[in-house]
Order: sequence, then C-alpha cells, then structure tokens
Amino acid sequence: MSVVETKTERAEGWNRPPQPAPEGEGELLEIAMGPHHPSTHGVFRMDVVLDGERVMKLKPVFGYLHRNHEQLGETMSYLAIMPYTDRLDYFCSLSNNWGYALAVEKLAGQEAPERAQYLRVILAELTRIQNHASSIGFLLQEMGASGTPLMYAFREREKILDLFESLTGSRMMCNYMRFGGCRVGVNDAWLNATRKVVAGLPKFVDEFEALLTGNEILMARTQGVGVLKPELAVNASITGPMLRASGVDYDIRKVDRYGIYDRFQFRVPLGDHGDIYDRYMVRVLEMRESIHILEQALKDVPGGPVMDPKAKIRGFRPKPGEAYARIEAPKGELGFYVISDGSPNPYRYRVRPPSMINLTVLEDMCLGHNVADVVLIFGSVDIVLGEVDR
Amino acid sequence: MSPIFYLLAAITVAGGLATVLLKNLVHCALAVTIAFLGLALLFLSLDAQFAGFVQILVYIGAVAILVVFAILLTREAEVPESSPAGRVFSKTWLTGLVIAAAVFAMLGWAVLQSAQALPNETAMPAVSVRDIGNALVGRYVLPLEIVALLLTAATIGAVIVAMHEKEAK
Amino acid sequence: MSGMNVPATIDQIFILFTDWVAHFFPAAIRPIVGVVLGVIGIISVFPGLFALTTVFERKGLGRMQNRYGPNRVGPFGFFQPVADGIKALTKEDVVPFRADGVLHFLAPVVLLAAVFMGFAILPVGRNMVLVDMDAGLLFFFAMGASTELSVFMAGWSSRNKYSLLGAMRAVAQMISYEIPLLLSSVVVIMVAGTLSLPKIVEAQAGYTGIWPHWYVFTPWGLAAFLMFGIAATSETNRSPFDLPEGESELVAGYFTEYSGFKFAIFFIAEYLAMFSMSGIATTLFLGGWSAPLSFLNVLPSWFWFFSKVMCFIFIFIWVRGTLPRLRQDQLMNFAWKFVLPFTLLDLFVTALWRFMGEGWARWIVCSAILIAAYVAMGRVGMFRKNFAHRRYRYAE
Amino acid sequence: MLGEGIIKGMLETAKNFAGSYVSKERLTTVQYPEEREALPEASRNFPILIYDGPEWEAGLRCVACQICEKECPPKCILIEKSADKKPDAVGKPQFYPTRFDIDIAVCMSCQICVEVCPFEAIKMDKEFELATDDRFGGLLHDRHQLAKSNEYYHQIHPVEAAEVDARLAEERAAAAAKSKAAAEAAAAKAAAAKAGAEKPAPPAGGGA
Repeated sequence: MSVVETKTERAEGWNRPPQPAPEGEGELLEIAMGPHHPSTHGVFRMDVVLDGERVMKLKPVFGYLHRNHEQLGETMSYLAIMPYTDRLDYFCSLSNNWGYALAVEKLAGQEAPERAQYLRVILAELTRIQNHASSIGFLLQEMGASGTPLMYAFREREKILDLFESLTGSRMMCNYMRFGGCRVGVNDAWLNATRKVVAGLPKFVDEFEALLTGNEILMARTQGVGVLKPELAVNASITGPMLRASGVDYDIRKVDRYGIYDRFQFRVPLGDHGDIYDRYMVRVLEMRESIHILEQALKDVPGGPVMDPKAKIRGFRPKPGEAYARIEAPKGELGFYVISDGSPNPYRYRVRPPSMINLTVLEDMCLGHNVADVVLIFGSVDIVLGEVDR
Repeated sequence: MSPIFYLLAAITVAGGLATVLLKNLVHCALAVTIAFLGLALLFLSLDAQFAGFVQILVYIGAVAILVVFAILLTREAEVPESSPAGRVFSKTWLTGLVIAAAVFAMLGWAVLQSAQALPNETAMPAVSVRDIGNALVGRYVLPLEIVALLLTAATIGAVIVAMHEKEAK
Repeated sequence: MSGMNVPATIDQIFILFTDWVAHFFPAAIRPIVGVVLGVIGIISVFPGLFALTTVFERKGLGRMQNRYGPNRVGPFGFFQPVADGIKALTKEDVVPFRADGVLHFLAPVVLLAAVFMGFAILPVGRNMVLVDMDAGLLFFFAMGASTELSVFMAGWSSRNKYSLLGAMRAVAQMISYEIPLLLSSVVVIMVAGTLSLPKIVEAQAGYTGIWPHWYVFTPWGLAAFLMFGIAATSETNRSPFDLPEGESELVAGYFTEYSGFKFAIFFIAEYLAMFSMSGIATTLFLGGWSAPLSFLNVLPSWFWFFSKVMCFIFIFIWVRGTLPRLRQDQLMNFAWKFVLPFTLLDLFVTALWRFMGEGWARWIVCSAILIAAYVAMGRVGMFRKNFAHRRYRYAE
Repeated sequence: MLGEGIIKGMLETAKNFAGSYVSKERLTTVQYPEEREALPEASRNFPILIYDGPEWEAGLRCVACQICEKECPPKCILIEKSADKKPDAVGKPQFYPTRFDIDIAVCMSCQICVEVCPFEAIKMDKEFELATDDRFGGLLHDRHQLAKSNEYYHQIHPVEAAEVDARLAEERAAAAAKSKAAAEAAAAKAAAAKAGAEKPAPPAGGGA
C-alpha cells in the first residue's frame, strides 16, 4: 500500500509538448467535433486542428450541459441536494449518493449502521461493474464495433438496474442513501436476487473478454495510443482507472478505507503503459475485483436497521463547520465539500468531479495522433457530461 | 467511320475541350476523365477489349484520381477570377499553342506513317487477351522486363522518399 | 422442351423464358430483346436482394446482440425496406448551399451506374450471363475502379470537411486494396488460363467422387480467397474497413451531406457492390453456380449461385457484428505490408503448384510455404509494433 | 496474435446469434406494448395524493401543511391552503388544499415529498405512460388528477400500503383515544365542575 507522492515542482510531462510546425505549406484543417457529433457522449465539443488527419491542436469546449449544480445546492436543504447528485454522473447515481452522504455524515458526526454500510458497498460495487462494462461498450462503439459489446454490456447492466429498481424504486436516479444510513431497508429476497446476479457476472466478464481482449484489431487500435505518463497523470490530479492504468497505485478504497472496505480482500490492478489498452484492461480487471468484493460482502450481511435512528431527515441543520469526503467512484475520485453555517442549506457546496478533471489531459494524450484516435482516447477517459458540466 | 465513332469522338473532344476551358481545377480533372472514357469506348468500338478496359482501369481508376489528389494536396481548387491564372488565355498562350501544334503535328505524322505502312485491311484482326499475353512474354519480353525494372526502381525510390519523410518527423 | 428432364428445365427456366419472349419479336432484334430482358432481370433481382439483405442484416446483427431487430413492419418485419424506401423517397433532398450542385447530383448516379455495370459479366447460373466477354474479369475491375471517382465527387462537391476527409480516405483505401484484389484474382487466371468468368466456372466444375474441384480447396486458392475476401471487404467499405463512413469519427464520411433518395442510392450502391464482389468471389474460388457436392446438382445452378452469395453476405454481417474498425494508417499498412506481399507470394506458390505436377508433394510444399509466410509475417508485424498480450500487476 | 483473437470473437458472436433462438438469456428484449414486465413493488414514478373513502375531495389525507412544497428540490408542487377547515377522514377539522398542482414535466421523481410528508398523504405512482401532446397543460396535474384512492395505493404498493395503513390506524386509534380521553376528561371535568358545585368531586377515573 503506497500513497502517491505528489511532487510540488512541475514534472516534465506537464508542459505541453511544443506544437510541431506545419510541414511545408500544408494547410491546416480546423474541425469542430461536436457539439453534435456522434461520439462525443452528449454535448461536448473538441476544436481540433488537423494536419491531414494528424492532430496538431485540440481544445476541449464544455459547459453545454451546465446546470448550476453547486449553486443550486447552496439554495436548498441538505436532503434536497441528494436527488441532484444522482444527476451528476447519471451512470453511477449510487456512488454519488454515497460520496455526498459521507460528506454530510462527516459534517454532522454521524455514522451509518452496519447493515447500511454493507448495502452501500454492495451497491457501489454493482455500480462500478455496470459502469465499467458500459464504458468499455461505448469505447468499442467508438471503435466501430456496431454496438455488439455495448449490447452485451447493457444486457448485464439491465440485470443490475433491475436490482436497483427493486430496491430503490428507480433504475438510474436512485436517490437511495441518506445521512446516517439508507432510505429503505432490504429484504432477503433482494439479497438472494443479488447473489444470483453476482454469481452470473464472472461468466459475463469471461465472454466479454473472449470477444474483445485478444482481438488483434482492438490491440492495434489501442496499444501505444493515448499514452498518459504517470508524472503527468499525478500532476494533473487524474484519478480512477485512468491513473491506475498509468501505473500509479492509488485507490481511495485502499487509501482512505472509507466505509468498511478494510474488511474485504481485493487487489488493485495496475497498468504499465498508460495507453487505451491498459485503461480497458484495468477496467476489466477491476470488474473482476468488484465481483470478488461483492461475493465477500454478500456472504455476511448483518441484520439490524439501515438507518441511524437519531438521524434527522427533515429540518436537518448540522453544526457550523466544513467537511470533505471522497470516494472511489467508478470514474475516479469523487469528492464532496460542504461548509455549513448552521442553516438548513449548505453555505458552500462543491463537487470534485472525476470526469472533468480526467478530461483536462485530453490534448496531451491526443497530440500527434489521428482523428480516429481522438475519438478513442476521449472514449477511454470515460466521462459523463452530466458530471463534467454539472 | 460509323455514327458511333463520331459520337465517341465528339465525347472525347468535348471532354478534352472542357478540361482546357473550365475554370475550376477539379472540374477540369473530372472533364479529363470524360475524355479518357471516350477514348476507352473508342478502343472498345474497335473490338480491343483489353486495351479499352485497361484504359478505364488505369486512366479513370488511377490517373484521374492521382490528378485530383494532386490538385487537392497542392492548392485551392478554385482559382480566383482576377488572378492571371484564372483566365484561359494567359500571356504565354502563344507558347502553349506552339507546343500543342507541334505535338499534334508529330502525332498526326506518326499516324499517317503507320497507316501507309500497314496493309490496307478492312477486317480487324481479332486480338484476344491470350494473344497479348503471349506477345508480352514472347516477342516483347525484353521491353517488358525493362519496364518492370524501371517500375521496381521507381517503387523503391518512392518508398525511400516516404520513409525519409517519416524519419524527419 | 419435352426432351429435357425436369431439373434441367428448372435450371434453364430463365433462359427458356427469355427465348420465349424474344420469339415474339422479329429475328433481327431478338438479341437486343434478350439483352434488355437480362438487364431488367438484373435491375429487379439485385435491388430486391438488397431490400431483403437490409432486413437480414439488421435482424442478424440484432440476434448477435441479443435483440430481435426490425419485426414491426409486416410479417417478421420483412416490409421494413418498403417503409424505409418510402421514407427515403419522401424526405426532403437537402443540398448544401455552397455545394457544387451538378457534381453533387451526378455522384450517386455515376456510382450506381458503375456498380450495376459490374453485374453484366456475372454468370449467375448455367448459360446465365448477360455479356460473355473475353476480358470479363478485367471489365469488372474497370467498373470497380470507376466507382472511386464518384466517391471523390460526392465528397468534394459537398463542401464539408467530414465529407472531404471521408472521400480522401475512401479513395486511398480503394486504390490500395484494388491491387491485392486484382493480384489475388490473377492467381485464378493463371490456373484457369482465361479472363472469361463462365470459362473460369467451367474449369472448376468437375468432381472427384462427390467433392468439387473448387479453387478454394487448394492451398494457393484458400490463401488467395482469404486475401480476396479482405480486399473485397475493404473495397466495399464494410466493417472492419468501414473507415470512409466511420460514423464515430466522420459522421457519415463522404455522404454526410446527402439526404433523402440520394442517400438511399449510396446505400443501395454499397450493397450492390457487396453483391457483385460476393458474386465474383463465388465465381473465382467457389465454383460459381456449380453445386457443392456432385449429387446436389439436381438443384438449379442459379440457386447455388445465390446461396453462395448469401453465405458471403452472412459472413459480411457476422464480421460487422464482431469487429471494431481499423485506423487509416493501419489499414494502409495492412494492405501494403501484409496483403500485397502475401498475394505476391501466393502468385509464386501458384506457379510452383502449376509446374510441380500432380501428387502430394505440391500440397505439402505449397501449404508449408504459405503457412510459414503467414506466421512469420504476422509475428513480425505484431512484434514491430509491440502489439502483445499483456500481463498486469496488482497492488494489494 | 495471428487472428486467433478475431476467430474467438467471431465464435462469441456466433454463440450469441445461435443462442438467441434457444435461450431467453440471449434474447433479452421485451416486446413492450404487448408484453409488460411487472414493475417491482418499490418502483416509483410521479407523486399521487391518497384519499380515504369513496369521495376524493372529502377523503384527501392532505392537510395542506406545505412541507412537501418547501422540500421539493425542483419546486414542482404548488399548494394553496384553504381558508376554512373541513373534517377529514376521521372527522377532525383540518385545512385542505384548494389547489394542489404538480408539474410532472418538472418533477424528478425523487420521492422526497413522500419522505417528508407527516400525514402519509402523498405517495409515488407506478404509472409511466403519461406522454401527451400538450406540453404545458397536459403535464400539469391538478389535485383531481392526482387524487387516487387508498385501494389503488394498495394495488400498486401492497406491502408498503399495509404498513402505512397499520401505522395510520395506530395513529388514528391513538388520536381517537386521545381525543376520546380528552373528551372524557373534559366531560369528567365538566361533570366534576358540575358536581363540585354541588358536592366534593370523586377523583376522575380512567384515562387513555
């Protein structure tokens, strides 16, 4: 278990590589990829300057989906922010719920009961699996695989979403966790259904890998493309699978051991090259580790309430103070920073969105590659624009 | 000298004229393919299938594309009206005329010479692909080999030029 | 007619029908009537097949992706192409303001015409070929080459950067893969000794026991067939070589700015090119209209031709459902550094086969050369690019 | 590295292609308008107002306390409180909403109104086929459209509704007992006062 040393001086990689001068009198072509481009995952624009098909310059332009998330949060009660966190990264609403609940629990000095802690781990890991599977599916979609891997990922995701629906009432906008526990309890039928789904997951990952991992075209497209050096990754505060694919051992589940992650055995897969293939493989391996965590967690879910009986839902006014809590969301470090002034709504509410911060190195990864690679590199970052633009 | 010949000849000449007279370079390049096509059809009307199809394959499939690529890679396709290059008759039109006349005269001379040399047959000799093949590896094997060598050298040269550029990057 | 047995009658039913129709006309224009009927046959059968194929493709892809595919319009969704056709016809035809109107209009027309011409020399059954020319194969490739120009016209005239990039990609790709396509068919020409497609089919028509003498069942034939397949996939812009229209990168490539029926024409032309390529591959390597086993000859020859073509189409769909697409430079590298050298080697191997005479020795020698070359080239290619399976380390 | 990966992938898709004809696992599509999967009990969509008894207007549990209006994150609820009081299901005089609108175009189905409601008056519906061609009026549901009977609630969320009913019954019983006790106490007090005027009262017996 090593903690990342953050260097204070700027590493070499941070300085943008000098723009190679256009050769001869070759004309540069400027293309706006987006906001309505088939593979920008929503409304996102990349202003790309091309020499032939080689990228000379890339400017990511985002904010098309800006919804004033943080400012909005400051105008409403602590409880009312919770459903909005669902809409940050709408693929992983339960992770977002957990991050925010953790921040407010820290602020108010509360603790979720044992059973709720187990539930949170189970839900977060299920979320991670479905997110990684679909993100690989989207990556392959951008590689032109006619949606087959995506459909397989969605087939599996559907089972997980069914579990979410039967527990939380909604498939994607779960709004399930509360400060001091979880909103509704869970019965054995649900746990058994979850066990069944989890038992089927290794087979799915095997099939997925049979379809993709050894594929020569996938290797040729992804190996050595979009390399992110570990120094640059650390300095640009990249987190999540992207950072681990660059070979930096940093997983907040291991670093902070928030929740009850210290009770479970799991490993953190690391890549050595930092290219798209490593990001893909790290996600696949993380899915396997998540399955492992789920198997352990589902073995001994304790009984008891899922909500701290002292917790207040309505008229919740934490003491003045501030708290920052972070979790290992599927996309990286998801942090919530809340300042309370004793009133029913936070004085300051801030989200550290992994998607957006991981996107900041897009140009560094893309320079010198093809347009086709830009799309892939962008896909391998795994973003959700709801979280980028907030 | 059937009507079909006149039709095809008209197409070919029209294509050639359009190539010279059109303003937009890409249009010129496309017009020249019409001339090529007319020529190929002329070959076919003479029952020379091999020559006709090779004309299409090589000239329309490769040469025209090469021309178009060259235009796109080097300059703007449209020449502005005001610039001297935009006018069909530039200052050096006299030189061009002289060169064109000389080339035409030489070709005409060659054709007339060969027409005299050939026996005056009305029926075309049926030339099959097999005959062409046999001639290429029989009577004309030496020119064929020389051409092959030349092309190989050109290919290697092209590869070296391309590789050099890649190293410079 | 009474002298023929029933299978032979069914086999020749279209020829007999043509003759029957032609006999109503004066003798002088009978050949022309025959040709016109043939043309009508081609332009009705292949677009019909196209309509069917779009449904099959979408259903097949759907099944590969655990879903149904179109099943709402008509029984089992088979009227979907009708609905699509009506939609394409009634849609507004948008021409960009700055586009070159004439070329923008001409491009799909030229493309469709060139693609249709390719069918003229396809022997779709015994005696069923529209024009039996001496240089039939050459004609086919000449027509294939002229589609490139219309692709360029489409891309250039749209005045759209995506279209232009798509067109450049398409043309570069088509030129690169035309060479292996030609060379791998030269292999067959070397052995058959003719450029005429019906004669090539006849050269493969014999049987040893019940097994056919198709060229694909020889080492050089299999190699040439695979290379031809790769090149044909690329020529028809199908996945995994569908870069010119790679929708995740270039929106729709050279036909980004096309809408309505012009778009549909591009679509039709793409599928028709697929059919003609499959037809040529069938003719060159799979014995054209001859039956796969000698006793299956009771079924009509055209049935076998179209079954083989549909098998190809299925493989096209299957590949599309499985593989991601390559990148432009990889595509070019693949063409020039793998497919082309391999077809050249195959030319040599074929010559060797021809001159080694009958016997087992030539089977062993030819297969050994080809397999060794394949393995060596594959390994070297992957090794030079450092493509490899990787092992991952874990932190506890 | 010589195409095995591609072959392996092709076999995988072939397996799925063939499997789709034999196994439900490999053909997961549900033919929606004809086939419908039962929604899980917890499923939620948009809020409804629950009423007891046969009369929707009289039986509405809502007392227009406006907590949900305040807590609603996207502020999609509009309540106008009545000036007068009307007896509710148990006969207690309560305020009632003269207007209760939910704009389901704004509502984000978060269920917070349900959580904060102290009267079990607002619950989540499972109905999701609410598409309309009227973008504004069609999606603005007034209290009549929102009002759903307790039986309907039992139909869509049986377990939850039973719990709610039990809780309500308990509360109502408690309230009834309390009011009865209060009434009795008041009566006893009055009686005592009355009696006290005549003679010294005995200690009042019986409570809640």
